[in-house]
Amino acid sequence: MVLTRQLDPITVAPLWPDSVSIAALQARAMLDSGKATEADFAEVASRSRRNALDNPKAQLAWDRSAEEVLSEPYTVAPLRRSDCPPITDGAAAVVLAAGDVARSKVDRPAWIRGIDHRVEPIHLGLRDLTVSESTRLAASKAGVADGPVDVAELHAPFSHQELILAEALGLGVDTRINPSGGALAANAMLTAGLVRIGELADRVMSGEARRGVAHATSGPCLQQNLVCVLEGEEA
Amino acid sequence: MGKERVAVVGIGQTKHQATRGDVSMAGLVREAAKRALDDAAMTWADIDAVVIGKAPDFFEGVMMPELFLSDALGCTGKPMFRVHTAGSVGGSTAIVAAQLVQAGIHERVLTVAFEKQSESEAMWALSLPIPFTPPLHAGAGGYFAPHVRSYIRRAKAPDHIGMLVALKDRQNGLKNPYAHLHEHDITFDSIKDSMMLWDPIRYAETCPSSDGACALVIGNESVADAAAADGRKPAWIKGTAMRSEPTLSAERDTVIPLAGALCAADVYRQAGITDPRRDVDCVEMYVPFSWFEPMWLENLGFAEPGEGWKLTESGVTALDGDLPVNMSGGVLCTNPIGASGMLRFAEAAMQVRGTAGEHQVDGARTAVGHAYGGGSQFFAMWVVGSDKP
Amino acid sequence: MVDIRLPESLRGVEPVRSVRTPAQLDYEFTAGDATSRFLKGITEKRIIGQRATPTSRVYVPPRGADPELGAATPIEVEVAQTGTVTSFCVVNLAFYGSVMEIPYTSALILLDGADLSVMHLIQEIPADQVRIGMRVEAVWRDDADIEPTLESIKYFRPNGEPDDPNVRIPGEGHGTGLGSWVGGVAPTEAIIRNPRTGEGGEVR
Amino acid sequence: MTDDSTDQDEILSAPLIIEYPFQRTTGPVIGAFLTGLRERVLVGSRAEDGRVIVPPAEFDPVSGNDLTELVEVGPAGEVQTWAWVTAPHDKHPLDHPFAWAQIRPDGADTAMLGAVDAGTIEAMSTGLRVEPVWADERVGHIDDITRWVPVASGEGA
Repeated sequence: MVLTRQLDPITVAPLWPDSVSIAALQARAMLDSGKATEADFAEVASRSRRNALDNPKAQLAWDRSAEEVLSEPYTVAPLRRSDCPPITDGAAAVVLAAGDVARSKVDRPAWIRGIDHRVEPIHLGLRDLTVSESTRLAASKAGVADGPVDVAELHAPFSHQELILAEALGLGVDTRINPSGGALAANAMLTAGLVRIGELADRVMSGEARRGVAHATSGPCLQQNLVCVLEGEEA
Repeated sequence: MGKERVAVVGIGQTKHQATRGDVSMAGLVREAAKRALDDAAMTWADIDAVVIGKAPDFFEGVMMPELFLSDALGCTGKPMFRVHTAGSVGGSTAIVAAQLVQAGIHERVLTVAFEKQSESEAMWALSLPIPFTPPLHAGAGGYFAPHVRSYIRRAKAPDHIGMLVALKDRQNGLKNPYAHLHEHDITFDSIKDSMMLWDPIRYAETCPSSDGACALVIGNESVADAAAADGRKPAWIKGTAMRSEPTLSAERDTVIPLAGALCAADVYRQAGITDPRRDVDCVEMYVPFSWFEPMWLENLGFAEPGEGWKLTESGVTALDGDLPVNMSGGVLCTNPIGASGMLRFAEAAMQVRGTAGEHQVDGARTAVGHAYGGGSQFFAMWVVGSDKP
Repeated sequence: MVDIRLPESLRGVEPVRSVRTPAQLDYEFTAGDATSRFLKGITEKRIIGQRATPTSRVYVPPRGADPELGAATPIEVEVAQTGTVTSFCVVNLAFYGSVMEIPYTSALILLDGADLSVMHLIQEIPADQVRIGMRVEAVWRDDADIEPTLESIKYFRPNGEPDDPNVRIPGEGHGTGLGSWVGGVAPTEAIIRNPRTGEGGEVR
Repeated sequence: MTDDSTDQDEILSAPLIIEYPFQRTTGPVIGAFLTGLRERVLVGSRAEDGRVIVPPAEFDPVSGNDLTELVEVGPAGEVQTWAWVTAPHDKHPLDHPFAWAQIRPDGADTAMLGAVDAGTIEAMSTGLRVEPVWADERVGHIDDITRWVPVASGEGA
């Protein structure tokens, strides 16, 4: 209910629309547009929690099929419980360093090759909820398309939002999305975006990924979005 | 890494009042932003990014208000950031905006800070009933009054210093058309006779609660050069610094906070100031309770420890003094909390641009803007000058 | 103010200029480990602080960390129930949500054995006679009313001891409370130093 | 944090309820929208590209300029997207299952949020025509619309 307080204080917030309901409006718009089905949402939910089994810091991890997810009752239709993030206590910290300092601290720094942050109107009526224009713009400024994306860590608190973001970022089938489980596995809201950057950086620093993209969001239905491209150096 | 030269090329503020009943929160913020754009001869489309500052969200009860204000500030499709460092936020916000230009990321950044205190009441928000804790804090005054008492004792300052500051700032405020308080009939005696709210702080020695906003347009060197060529003088930013310290530290000096002194030392080093008392022409500092003028004069190096009140008493800090302080009337005349720090930074810039009107200090070439926040735990300062660094 | 063109149906009617949008939010406040331990001591009428090392500063109430050292404070130390007023203010202002009768004296009290003052009430003495340096003692609620809250100490009162003329005003004369500028010396060489990072100048 | 042996049960917690009245000034544009609600009229603002935005935007979402022309829309409209709430929260406007919906009033180009009292999820659909139910006593507040209901077929078209 606290999140209702970030909506328009006069024309929307006094109605107390909760954050799941607001997200569900976006999910319905996705279904109506023909861009996705409830089964697609369930696939995201299933894969994310399965990926989270390998993430010791995840809050919610399990191995259930998309069919099992689809058999759940709606929480706020068309969203089911598994389409929604857990409520999480958590914190994250990232240390940044430049040039030689970074090289002196780690064998394979995760270099920030591009980072950008864009916002859209808060009023849902002013946006096409099935796309994320600000993510697309930020991705273009950050140079996501300048090279292959091995891994994407996307801050998509609701399953349908991953589909919107993947499209806005231009991700193809070669990109592994949310190997950590993403925000569906743990969503300490205002730090979940930083967690995405940290998760990606870990994979780049370990050599598991050569180049990847991390994303963070804020506001109702992906109002504001940050895109960060990280890249490792070949030895 | 080299920094780009940057300057303030547009300044705007609202008429500040207890209640701006004529405008919405968004309308208030825009009033300042539009004036800054007009001053910079720019439109919304010219701006690359927007940096918004305000104090706690509880004050207006809108969580992350930057999200709903993004429409009002022409942010669609642009980078928009929010900064929050309690009462110093207006200063910190301007510094973040300046750094986006200094780093070469953007050419023109609009920065806006505001508070619409009439929508709620800050004193309530600052005195939340925290479980397990006695409800002793009667707002900010109850927190700061013991520190003021410590200062008075340590500096052996006479009682009337606080009243002198209040009188000076209120009289300066009469020259500032945007100021909230215009107390034409204020006298030393009326201050002395005002109610002792948080002994040793009298009512007339405290700041008002204001609705208001302030905005700056910060541009890179070519933007500033173009403004200068067009007859609109830029205020060159010669140094910016922020420091913080823990509120509850046994090592802490609440009268002369270390973070404030380090912040000042850093910003003077950047600006090439070796003797602030000599090298600075005027100072706009964050004085919400009158006694903070002598305290900050010491903290920022304009006076030795224990000597700050003597500058006040001898008239050095008067508008026609040797080191004018709070030419605009300061926080004591106008306090839209989130904007209060930026108003200090803006006044410093106006002074070196020569656009401060009736409260202009003749020939001001180097000015300091200062803000602090929280329990004196956040500090932000900048030095601006009329000459290109 | 901008000129607004209204539709026919709204011309000539009294415009709405303000609106009340009340909000209530329910939180569960968690005290955390350090505060919970402290309050457990309070239920036994003991005041227990914490410190990081056997010689470092004693924090009362503890927050679980020493902010200067950046270290956890695992060592518990019981401090005295007497202390010295380091500063105070007399509140003459009623404010929303307060149950306090005005005027009241809210003081920073440095308990004997502690290094950080706590804020609490001073009573059993007229407000205008409270002094920096005054020695005070805790007055507890009746045993039956003791709860895990600092309010179980009703207030502090003078304990009859002579004032401490050397009372250490917070920060003064120890730690970093060195003041800042020394006459005529460039501020970049000022005698200020951060004990943890070494930032600043040399100790005088 | 200080000692791993700390019993989690000994960590104290207590309710913290924060409640404020928040008296907001509306400015002329949002004020006109609320005035309209009081008068049982919906108004939007006309953007520079001709679109009618409801609730009215004070500023053009593209150019950022002031918007000053207010026009009457609806009040009936069409559901653009919706979400079915099976278990309403006590702060929600209705105490039984209902739909949140983005509703585009006739004559408007954007949608506004409302609670649709449709009875069952089966009665909801994108494109459903709905109309506001006005409160008996209206003060100029978004709650002056108590809920939206489906327009009976043959009406309101």
